[in-house]
Amino acid sequence: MTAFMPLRDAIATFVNDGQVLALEGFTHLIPMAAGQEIARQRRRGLTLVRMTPDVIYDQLIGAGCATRLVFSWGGNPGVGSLHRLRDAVEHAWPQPLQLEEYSHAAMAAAYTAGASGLPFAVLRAFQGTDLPANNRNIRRVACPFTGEELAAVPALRPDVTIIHAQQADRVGNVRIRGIVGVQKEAVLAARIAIVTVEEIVERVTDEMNAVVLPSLVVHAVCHVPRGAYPSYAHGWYDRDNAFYEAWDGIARDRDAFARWMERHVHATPDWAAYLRLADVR
Amino acid sequence: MTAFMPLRDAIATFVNDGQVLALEGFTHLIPMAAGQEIARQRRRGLTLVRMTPDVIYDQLIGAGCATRLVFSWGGNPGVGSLHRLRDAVEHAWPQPLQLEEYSHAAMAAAYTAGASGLPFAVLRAFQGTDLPANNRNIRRVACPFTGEELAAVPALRPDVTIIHAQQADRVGNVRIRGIVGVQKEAVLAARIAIVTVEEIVERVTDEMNAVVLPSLVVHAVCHVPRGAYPSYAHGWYDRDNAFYEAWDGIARDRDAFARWMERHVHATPDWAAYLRLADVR
Amino acid sequence: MIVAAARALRNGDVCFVGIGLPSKAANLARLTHAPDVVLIYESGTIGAKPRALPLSIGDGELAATADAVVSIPEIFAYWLQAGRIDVGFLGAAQIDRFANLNSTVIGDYEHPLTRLPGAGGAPEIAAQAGEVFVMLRQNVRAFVSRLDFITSAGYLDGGDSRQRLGFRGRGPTRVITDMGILTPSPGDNELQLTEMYHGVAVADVRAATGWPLRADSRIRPIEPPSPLELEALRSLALSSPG
Amino acid sequence: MIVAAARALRNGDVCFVGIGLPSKAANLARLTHAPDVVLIYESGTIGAKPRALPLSIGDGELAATADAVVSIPEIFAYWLQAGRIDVGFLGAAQIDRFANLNSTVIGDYEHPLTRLPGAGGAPEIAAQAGEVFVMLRQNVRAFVSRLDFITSAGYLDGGDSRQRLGFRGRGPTRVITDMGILTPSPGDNELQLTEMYHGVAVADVRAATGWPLRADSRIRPIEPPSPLELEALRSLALSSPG
Repeated sequence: MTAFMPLRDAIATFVNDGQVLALEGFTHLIPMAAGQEIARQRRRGLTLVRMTPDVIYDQLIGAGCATRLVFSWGGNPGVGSLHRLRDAVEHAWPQPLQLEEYSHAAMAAAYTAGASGLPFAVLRAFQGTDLPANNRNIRRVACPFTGEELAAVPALRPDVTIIHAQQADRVGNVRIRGIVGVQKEAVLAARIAIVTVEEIVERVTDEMNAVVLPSLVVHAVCHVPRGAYPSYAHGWYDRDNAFYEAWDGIARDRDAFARWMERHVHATPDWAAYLRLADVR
Repeated sequence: MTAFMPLRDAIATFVNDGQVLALEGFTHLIPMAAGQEIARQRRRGLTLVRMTPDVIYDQLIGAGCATRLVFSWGGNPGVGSLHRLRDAVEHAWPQPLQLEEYSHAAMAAAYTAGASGLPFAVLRAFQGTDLPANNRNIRRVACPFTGEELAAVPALRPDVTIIHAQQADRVGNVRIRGIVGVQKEAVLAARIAIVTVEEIVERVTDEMNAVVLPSLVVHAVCHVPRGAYPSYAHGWYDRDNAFYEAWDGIARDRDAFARWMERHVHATPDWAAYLRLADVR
Repeated sequence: MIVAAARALRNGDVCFVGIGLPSKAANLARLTHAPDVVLIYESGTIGAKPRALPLSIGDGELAATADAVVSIPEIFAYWLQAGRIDVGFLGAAQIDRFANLNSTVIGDYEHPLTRLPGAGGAPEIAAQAGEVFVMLRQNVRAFVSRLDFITSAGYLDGGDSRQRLGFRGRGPTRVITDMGILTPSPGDNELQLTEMYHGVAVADVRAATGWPLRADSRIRPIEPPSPLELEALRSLALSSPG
Repeated sequence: MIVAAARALRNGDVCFVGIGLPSKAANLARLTHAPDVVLIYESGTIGAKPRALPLSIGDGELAATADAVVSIPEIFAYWLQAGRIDVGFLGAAQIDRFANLNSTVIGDYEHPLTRLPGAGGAPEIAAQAGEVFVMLRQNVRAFVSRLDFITSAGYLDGGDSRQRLGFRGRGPTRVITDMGILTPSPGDNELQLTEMYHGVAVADVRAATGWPLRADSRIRPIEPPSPLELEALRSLALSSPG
């Protein structure tokens, strides 16, 4: 059920203009290579879904791939603003970006509802805040037993979810180690799941109760070493904090950003070439 | 936060007449020793909650400890009926037993809601069945986005949940290996959690992403080797299928059952003595 | 009966399997014509490949050979409810002409003659699996004209009454018994006899059914087990304790 | 500021910690007077005991030293929403006199002057943690008389307006700044200055506040960091990269 293919082919096959796309990974295991490949292939009109849009979505937004963002926290963690995101929201550059804004708790619940085949999620959230007034997808539902009013949000159901993991096996079972974030739910909520991995091994079932995504729900596996750089892969490599700081300078200026994208993304054929150019080892 | 104590003391301290009690473990890791100790201490008026009441609840019901049962499947797995449960329902012996009956999916969702601090759970369930007509805690709720009607059940919130696990460490962190069932949710849904374990070790954190219940949510740990017998503990010992078959003969007859309970439970001081008497090694 | 059920599985089907006959049938399929069938047990084992037949639904062998072991809430929410199951197997104490099933109670719910184990995973398997195979020995106590309790929905009152409730799954597409196979009639969805084992007569099957059973005008014979199937069955049985 | 926040933690408190100042304060507490404080990061690490200060909320050091690593849905549903958190730390871009917080937008939501990162976990931390410690540098851009956007609820319009919404948590019990500590006044819950660092005058604090700030008639001085606290701070900083 799982196809093994180069990342370029997986994006070309499964990611189309106008789709709803989720790239997840909470600080850890961010699928940077996949995000960059989407920019390289110049997709347009995407709805980007992600709890914490960071550098990966800053690139896609700045490159004009996205018209809508579904999110709960959009910053450069530990550094500051995402300048491309801000430029899109504050000045509609390079094009307007519609926001659908939640909290972490609500995004997590919405992915869980999507993974569960339910139309909506119930949670205690948003009391006393201005978020519901600015997002008509935040509604209320009454408990049929106590009458208590709770928040309701629609299930997230991306067309495609992309994550990065340490290992897949030859059948397509995928193994995640360390901080797992919302990846399992994001994969199970999607119509199509693509997983980039550090390594392809014979079997990933050695330890029970690890987070394993059965190959059943994995449509494509792409072998992309260092595919989460500058984020990290537990047991493989550390986070490159310097890159996150450097990004602040790159993304702050439209021209500097455009030059960086041209040189690092469009002038490179793939992720391996980008890593060589950026001298990442 | 976790107290370490003999099982006898844990039951004496935390389990009181009239409480709502959940003993969970899906075929695997059934907390048999704890159930038997509750019978030994002759608790009364309990509401017993469990997806699959099997031999463990057959004993408690036959011994007159329970007045209410919340469940989804009550049989002797692979053997047949639970005769004490049937005798209570069909002939009110030794006393009437009120039933609150769900399906597995609904019980799992109700524990999840309890663990999440929500008053109810939403799921697709019970369409076209006679269960809602016989359980007024099965209601309906409409999706505020699509209008679709779904099932709603109230959260399960036991006073005490008891489970069995392979290991706890000296801090009280608990480790479960193999089939995990609904134990995590049952523990997190309860006011008090008691865990009997095969072994107490220095630290249980060696592998990340295993199912670990932090000591924060574990009120008491009791060292009870073979505490899940005749159910099994993955990596420790196998299921004793012969016992489940033998139970059919014991429980079928009220007198045989009473004699068995007297000899094996009330005439033994604790689980270790029971295991010696039953020649379990 | 086991062989007939095994044959009904397609290679690659994702099956939600209960213990007993369904587990035997699904594993037989896996060892013969459908090596890529994916077995999901409600205990939370996904892709289990047991070498011996498990005796309980939470057997350690299932966990040890699975691709993933997940919690019970996940199995029911993320897998069954989310529509990832192609085929669900169900048994029951009673079945009616529209393949509704009773595994809850014989007699009145409040004052039962016989209290049965109850629903377990059945109501949601019946509703949400892509299709359902029912396995049940055929006799007048089990094949009744009216159920005392509907635990799991088949075609309800027949016709489009199932469809109107908006179920995800198609419902029971075959009822496999020890006499033959019954399938819903096109149109009203009443069960009719469509296949029979060698040596069984339509009159025998009707005598074992508590309502006037329809029989297809062209009942197909069920081939006896092949040597390969018999050998696979034996190997599963031999390696199992008890 | 970090030291003052650390001191406010009781040994054994279960803290929901964000990166930056809160993480520093909570780890300082853990290394000094509150060794049994339990740190929960929203990335899913429960009981993390980092040897160096993590730079991101999903730092590998947190996973490696945690008692358990769980998913994000679990952290928010099973831990925060279920009421297992004693103290939540929050920062923000703006705060008002009733300790409501804005981390979403400066200006109009549709046409913002400055788009801030947004809510993250804050709205539910503010609602559901047993109590909330706010950490924020004090100046007139941050301490404003009216928020452009309420991201996280403090005492709303003051008085019992928070209580009437049925929140689980008590709300912000202290606002720790680089000048002192503000706490809600009994009764109307408007923030008042109750503690100050040495060398700070009430007039300084008022000048850094965008509304007429109440000051307690008996403002307590905040003791300077002890040698033990300074050493622990240094050891955390030294062992951290960057």
